[in-house]
Amino acid sequence: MTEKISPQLIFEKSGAQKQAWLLPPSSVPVQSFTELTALNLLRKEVLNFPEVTESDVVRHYTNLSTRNHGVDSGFYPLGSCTMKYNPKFNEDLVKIPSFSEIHPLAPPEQSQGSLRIFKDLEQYLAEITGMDHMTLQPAAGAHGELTALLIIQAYFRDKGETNRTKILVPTSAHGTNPASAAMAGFEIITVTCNSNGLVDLEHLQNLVNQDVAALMLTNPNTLGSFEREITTIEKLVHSCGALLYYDGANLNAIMGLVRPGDMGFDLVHLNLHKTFATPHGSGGPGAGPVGVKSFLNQFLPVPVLTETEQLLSWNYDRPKSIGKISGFYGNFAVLLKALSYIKALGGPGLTQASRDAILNANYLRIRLQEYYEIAAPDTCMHEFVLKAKLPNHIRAIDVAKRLLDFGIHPPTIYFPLIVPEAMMIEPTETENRFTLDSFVARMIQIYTEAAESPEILSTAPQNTPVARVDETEAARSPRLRWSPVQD
Amino acid sequence: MTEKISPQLIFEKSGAQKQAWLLPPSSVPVQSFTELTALNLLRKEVLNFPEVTESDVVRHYTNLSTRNHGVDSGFYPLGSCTMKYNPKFNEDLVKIPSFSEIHPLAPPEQSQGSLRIFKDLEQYLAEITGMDHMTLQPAAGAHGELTALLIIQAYFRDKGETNRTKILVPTSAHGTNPASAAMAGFEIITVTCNSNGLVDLEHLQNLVNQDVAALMLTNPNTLGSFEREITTIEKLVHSCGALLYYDGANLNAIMGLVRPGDMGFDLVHLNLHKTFATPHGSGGPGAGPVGVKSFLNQFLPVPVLTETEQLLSWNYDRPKSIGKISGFYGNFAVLLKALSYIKALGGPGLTQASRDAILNANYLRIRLQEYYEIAAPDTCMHEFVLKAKLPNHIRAIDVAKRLLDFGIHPPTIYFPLIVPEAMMIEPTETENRFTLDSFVARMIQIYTEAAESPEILSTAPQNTPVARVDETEAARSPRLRWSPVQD
Amino acid sequence: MNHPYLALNDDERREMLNKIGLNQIDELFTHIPEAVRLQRPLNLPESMTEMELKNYFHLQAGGNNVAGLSFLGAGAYHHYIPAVIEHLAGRSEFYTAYTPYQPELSQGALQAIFEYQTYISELFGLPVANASLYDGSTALAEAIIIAVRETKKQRVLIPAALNPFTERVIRTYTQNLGIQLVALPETDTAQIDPEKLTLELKAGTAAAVVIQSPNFFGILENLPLVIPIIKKYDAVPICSVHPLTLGLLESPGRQGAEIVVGEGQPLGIPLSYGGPYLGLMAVAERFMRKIPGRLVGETTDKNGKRAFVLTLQTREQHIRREKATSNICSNQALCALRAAIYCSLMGPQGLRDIARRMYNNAHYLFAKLREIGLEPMYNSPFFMEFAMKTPQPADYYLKKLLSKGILAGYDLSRAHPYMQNSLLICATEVFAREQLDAFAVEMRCVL
Amino acid sequence: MNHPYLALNDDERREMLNKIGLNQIDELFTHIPEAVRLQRPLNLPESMTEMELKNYFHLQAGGNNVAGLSFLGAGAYHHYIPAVIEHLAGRSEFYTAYTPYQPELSQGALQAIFEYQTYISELFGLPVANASLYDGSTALAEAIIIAVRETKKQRVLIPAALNPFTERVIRTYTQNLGIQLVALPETDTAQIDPEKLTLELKAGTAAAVVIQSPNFFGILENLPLVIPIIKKYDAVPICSVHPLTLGLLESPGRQGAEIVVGEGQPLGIPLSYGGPYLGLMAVAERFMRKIPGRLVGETTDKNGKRAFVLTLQTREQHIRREKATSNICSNQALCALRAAIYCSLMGPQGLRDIARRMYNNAHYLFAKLREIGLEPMYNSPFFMEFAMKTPQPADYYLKKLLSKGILAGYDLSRAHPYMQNSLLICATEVFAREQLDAFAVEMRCVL
Ligand SMILES: Cc1ncc(COP(=O)(O)O)c(C=O)c1O
Ligand SMILES: Cc1ncc(COP(=O)(O)O)c(C=O)c1O
Repeated sequence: MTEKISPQLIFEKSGAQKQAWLLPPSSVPVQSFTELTALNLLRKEVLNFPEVTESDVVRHYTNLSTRNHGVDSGFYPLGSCTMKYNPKFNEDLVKIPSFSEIHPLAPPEQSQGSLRIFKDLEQYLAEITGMDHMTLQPAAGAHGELTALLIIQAYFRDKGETNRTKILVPTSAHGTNPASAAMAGFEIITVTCNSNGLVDLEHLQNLVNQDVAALMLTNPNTLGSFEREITTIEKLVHSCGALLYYDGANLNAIMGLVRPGDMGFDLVHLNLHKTFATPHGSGGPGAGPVGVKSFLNQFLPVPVLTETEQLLSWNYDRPKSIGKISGFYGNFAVLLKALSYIKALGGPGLTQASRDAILNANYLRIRLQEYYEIAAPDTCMHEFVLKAKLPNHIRAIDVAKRLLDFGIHPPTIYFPLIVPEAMMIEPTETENRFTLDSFVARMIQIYTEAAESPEILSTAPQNTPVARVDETEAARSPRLRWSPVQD
Repeated sequence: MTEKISPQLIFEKSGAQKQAWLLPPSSVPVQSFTELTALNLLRKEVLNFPEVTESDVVRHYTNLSTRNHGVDSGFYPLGSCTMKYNPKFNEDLVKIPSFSEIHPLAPPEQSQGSLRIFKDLEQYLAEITGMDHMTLQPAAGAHGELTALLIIQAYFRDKGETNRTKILVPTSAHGTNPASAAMAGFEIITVTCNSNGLVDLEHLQNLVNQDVAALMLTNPNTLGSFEREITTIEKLVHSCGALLYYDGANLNAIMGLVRPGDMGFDLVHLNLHKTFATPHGSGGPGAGPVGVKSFLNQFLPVPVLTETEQLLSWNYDRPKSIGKISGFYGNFAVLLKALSYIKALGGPGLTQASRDAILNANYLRIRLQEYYEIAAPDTCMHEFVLKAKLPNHIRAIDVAKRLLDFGIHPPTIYFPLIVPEAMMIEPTETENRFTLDSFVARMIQIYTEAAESPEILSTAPQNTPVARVDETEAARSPRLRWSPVQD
Repeated sequence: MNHPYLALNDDERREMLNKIGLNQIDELFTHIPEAVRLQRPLNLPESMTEMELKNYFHLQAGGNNVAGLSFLGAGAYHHYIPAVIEHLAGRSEFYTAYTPYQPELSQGALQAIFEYQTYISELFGLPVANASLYDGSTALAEAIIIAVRETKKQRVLIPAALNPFTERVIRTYTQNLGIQLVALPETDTAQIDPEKLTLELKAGTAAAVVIQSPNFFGILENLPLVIPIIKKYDAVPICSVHPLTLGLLESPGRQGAEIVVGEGQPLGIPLSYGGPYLGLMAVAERFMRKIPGRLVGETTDKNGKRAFVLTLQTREQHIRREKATSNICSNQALCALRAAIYCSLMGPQGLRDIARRMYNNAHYLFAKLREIGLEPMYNSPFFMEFAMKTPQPADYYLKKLLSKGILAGYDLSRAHPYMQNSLLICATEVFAREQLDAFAVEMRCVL
Repeated sequence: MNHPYLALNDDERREMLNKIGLNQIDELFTHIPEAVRLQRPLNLPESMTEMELKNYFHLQAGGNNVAGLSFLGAGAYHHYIPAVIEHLAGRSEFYTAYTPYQPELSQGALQAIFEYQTYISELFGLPVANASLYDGSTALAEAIIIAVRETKKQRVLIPAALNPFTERVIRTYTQNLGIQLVALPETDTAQIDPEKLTLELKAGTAAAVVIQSPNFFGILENLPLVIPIIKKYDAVPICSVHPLTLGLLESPGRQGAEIVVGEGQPLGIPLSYGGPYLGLMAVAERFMRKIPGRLVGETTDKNGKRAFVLTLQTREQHIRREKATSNICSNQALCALRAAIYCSLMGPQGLRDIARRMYNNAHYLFAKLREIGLEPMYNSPFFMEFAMKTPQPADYYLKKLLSKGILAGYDLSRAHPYMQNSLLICATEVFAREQLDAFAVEMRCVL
């Protein structure tokens, strides 16, 4: 509530010989460590872990939590992140012991419950995206991208088209796109965009050729614009034999309205931790399922599900598969939450969610455009970007920091890279009009402050546990762990 | 974290036709309400409840929680309240479905698990208090007192001593003592105390006679002092045929050191929500078991447990019982937590808890006595009282409000009533030395501020969600519920 | 000794003793007379670690057997508890706090209770609701005491169909206060008979009349008929209700009741074998300073900002001692918080839907059971609970159905020994049609 | 449409549209080409209310059957999870937050991750730990990529006894990067043979050597012997470990490993059928700017107060795009928080106790199983997991024991088809002696 503790580390609260947890006594006779000693494998110094009580641990992390802002704390219109409400039922769901305590290598007869979750979710996501097959194995969006790009590699290798070494990525794309393509062994070719972040068709036309394996497209793009020329693009890409990849992290804009599969995309990844309401957990875990059209099915990661005589099981016998992308089958508990979310809303509910996400974004866009320049002034989908260039050299960073003072998490700033002083605003469908109106009021207030009392903005935030943080210092002399004071 | 919301009520966040929860559809044919209509029983106006979404509810109460301070938030040395750490395991324990979903009237064959909890806890509490029999039915300390006092009534009625209409209560006693005695139909006679809050023996001697039913004693008393003359008192009371009652809310001071039963007490109540680490829940639920010596057994509330052929069951056939004191058997979930706590610590652990509680209190007492006058300057038990009379008219209330600024919940103030500007400090055994030392430092700082900058104290708190609250206004024109604005 | 729940270790203990000039902890106990000191260790089982406790208590929990389908009510009810409640009431700022005596650091709990008071006031149709009492039964006892104190009369009429557990509690509470509880005669309808009521009231000596509706047999009392009679004779009409029926039924306050109480367990509180539950109470304006327990009021802080605070404390024991309106101190605040969250989640529509569903389910089941040949004990209007006559003693059917995972209801002979062949059956909103049908089918098999 | 998860109702939608000058929501979709618009409703099951979801998923959960006693490991482990972890990681400020890009409003998560980095750095004996990777397998893949980039060599030696799931993952990750994974030959001891290792290293073309210890068969590699050989030939020693063994074992960093990775699931993370888990990684100073994923650094705010912030972000994809050290963006932050809380609860003593208990339990069970006639596959030192030869195919025993509620281990033929009669058995700290004895007894019955 108030700032109760100075930010002491748990290591600095240590008192010798305390224990927050005890192992029960055991009547197993003590076994000899001679082997370990002989091999010189035993730890020589005591671990420098803190020694504290249960209450110390509880207070420490409780207090840390009060120095953090989540969706449950307030508005969080972070663009490209889809900070929608995370239903509480789903948090309980994954704690049902038969779900939380089941070992991934338990025999299939013992894990039909889990396998059914996979099966259903695959089917529903395929329907939502218009794809034929899904893998739920990737642990996050970028991981899904990598999976998809490895599938593309495998596909062309299988076809003998080893010349296809290039991936086209629009400048407005998320950083994971080029990074994933690089990890999959591709060369990245950048496609320029117009001011709406839409693909420069002419440029694209010049780039597509026999070296190109795929175009990675985010649609709606990171400026919130829908790629109107998607049919033209689709033809362009496919006509040269390349594949079309859909970055579906932002699927929240289109559920029930339009499907990547119907637009001609061959592969898609989704961020369940965005569109499907699983919590972000301060940066993960997420889940990044990948959907493909039939002709790519054989390349999906192993294992895939097979169903025989009422028994679901994992099938590893897939010679053309790219292999495994995770240690087991993916972030099961996250998948379970997403499935529950889909079942809670049903088809009409998901469609309504997207419609509301679009309405909320356009509502904010239009209400703010009197004060702020909108990067792509057309109708937007679930998010939009404004240029936070204000009088007196007030910049996006200042606006963001000032919003913190109002308990509002600022929008994404300085992304996409193609917009100067970008502020990317995504309200989501789980915010009501009252919240949107308050946000507009704050943004107008900031606009006024920029002209009249810019020092309020340049010295913001004032109401947060710490003031503006020195990132340069952090990078110049990195301190990446606590060390005991030596003296 | 920061103060995000103005204190809007959930009613003020209502938007028509929203729902945070939906009932599933049903295929049960709709039944007619004609009966209800005919009898004119149907509600005429729509309930003025808010219409909000799940997210609205979650944010609302999450934000309210950040405007509250609990033991998990920081130091909470509230005297007479034993704000010790509440183990997290116990919170999970009561959610085991077989415990949380069992109906109180389920047949005994279906509820042996619950019955065993009662049985074990009764036995352990009897051992800890030195009593012969326990009832776990009372829901709180005051409820336990009432139960005990009704037992005293029943006992004397049974003996035909209907003249015993008076209960002796020392001036230092908790307000529930006289109030409970009144609810049990007794007349209250006040026993004066010396400056240590100890019973004035001479006065007591003058008061004990054939009209007296019992003396209610808190030992250690609310000044934290142990009644040294307990043996004398016991003789005095018993010699006139009256009973000796022990207010065991503060049992935390004496576990394993001394037992009410051994001191000659005939009845005792306990506050499990203090000594036995069950959470206070912002003011309840608690549990206030009562222990009695054998000769009072037959008066205990119904039902009592009986065990036959491996089957535990409730026995209502107790003609001399005072009857029922709760709708069912007591606050089962609270009892379960207390049992778990006892099992976690065992005998030596409970004893150590009391020893540490005493050490912590005396440590604070001695460290503070240079600056503050201690009401009872002798060795204290688990708590002590100081007089917060400081220069420049700074009073206990100011000290308390200033502590809020440091994220410390202030001690109990203005209780016991016999000490002017009382501040009753009870650190408990779950606070470590670092916390105690920080508290001492803050109290010394306040002492200095009182002399040097008293306005800091008189205008405190500054760091809390609201400033000093106007209690007079609240009482003068009570607004006890929200009302829709009429215009 | 080191233990996860204890803050100090031996070194610290020693250092702290030194710092305050002592050598041994025992020096702190010298003022406890040797004669009464415990000279042996407590005789308790060995301490258990968390892992052991978990095993132990799961084993114990196995001794309970929660029926898959339960039609048991009789004062505690199976209702659905939305997931949100535990998430919010489980926030440690709420559950590890004490009574909000320091308002500046307790606005969260205070505001939540203020909202709770509003909900109960709204639901019951009376202006003043308190911050909670122990449970529905003690709430009724306290209500009776208010009425007796206010009217300075000692006679209180209670209905024959009062919940028998509640009746035992109010008898316990009132036994030494000179209060005379007079049971109204039983009737064929299991309802209060207005004529017999009038007879009892005529003398003008009654302080209050208690009405429970739905009553113990699930039957609705005719409040519009009965309350005016009570008022006519200057007695206080006290109503005891099941809060969720009020999604559909008119609030007793609007029908003239001056004190309304109820068991709040249905409002998002788990059954937990009988507790903790929640005593609901709302009163008419004239009883505002007579109401027991805590009250939260709205006020301002010294900057004029809205704030909440415990108020009218001069009614309470810590100030008024033996002259307090009640001895209650700790109440059931966390349960009240749950109830507030429950009401927030439900809204007017949710409460209405649940009430209708209960009514529907119960009446559907009632019809089904009649179809298979069971006869009702009474022919009066009921809400979600009803009593049926059984050919054999009820216990026989209970046992038979339990073996199928169905807890068929409450054997009325447990409360009223002469009601040997009678089963009290409750159908709340939790049932789907198939489950009601299944009950009827299984019942037919054993008839 | 009204739904508890949707914020708007029809009125609001209409008003908002009006406010922004529109009549119909469809006007907002006109820029979506008609040709690609979905012209039918999504073909999904009907929406379910929370009550229905609860019933539905409990039913589904019933399709899983968690064995009462499970000796299954092979990469995911049964460990006790203290109650505190869920209470704290379940605080919504943590779990509903995004990546802490705005440090002023995210100090809680940032500090917790900083502490997590400290724990992993300390445990692994290397100065720089990142904020987490997806799981232990992808962490190893990333480690290999670091080493290859740093050394500019392409050959990476991997042990024969590497976890086969992990091996598949690193093969997938490296398949298009020109990296050559060379499996070291199998040996009778299931350990890396120093001579064969030397042979493979001699040419000096190896970028790195991977060591897993305990390896897939539970066997400890001789790090003090092997690591110096690797270093001698300028390859990067990469170790993959089970973090809880390090309560007892020397940290690989202190033994010379330059990159240490591991599966963090044992640190307070539920098994959850395979995820989410936690990829642990720590590296030597020289790899600080090569490490993938996020890093939290300590710094100050503009008033000089201690603060934490994401740092060295120029390694990351959102800034460096295709030149980033990795594509990872979202990681497993909440799992890292759990691990930090786990380490805080355990302290040095707790970790040591657990490691010893695992060692003790496994060696005791091993001896018991030998007594009843089972033979080990290898005679090398192991920690808490070991492989036994079975007279019949392992599957036979697995099935038999499952019917007694015992999951006897991992049938090695699932990973290595030629290991038909071999069972991999794991005994962590969760077992009491009686349970180990019970396993041996039941096993004897079916031998
Ligand atoms: C458009 C887009 N693509 C990809 C990603 C990467 O997803 P993840 O962070 O789950 O790896 C994101 C996440 O921010 C995104 O917004
Ligand atoms: C000494 C003493 N007696 C009795 C009580 C009353 O207990 P409860 O609040 O549980 O009714 C208290 C609680 O504050 C107390 O401290």
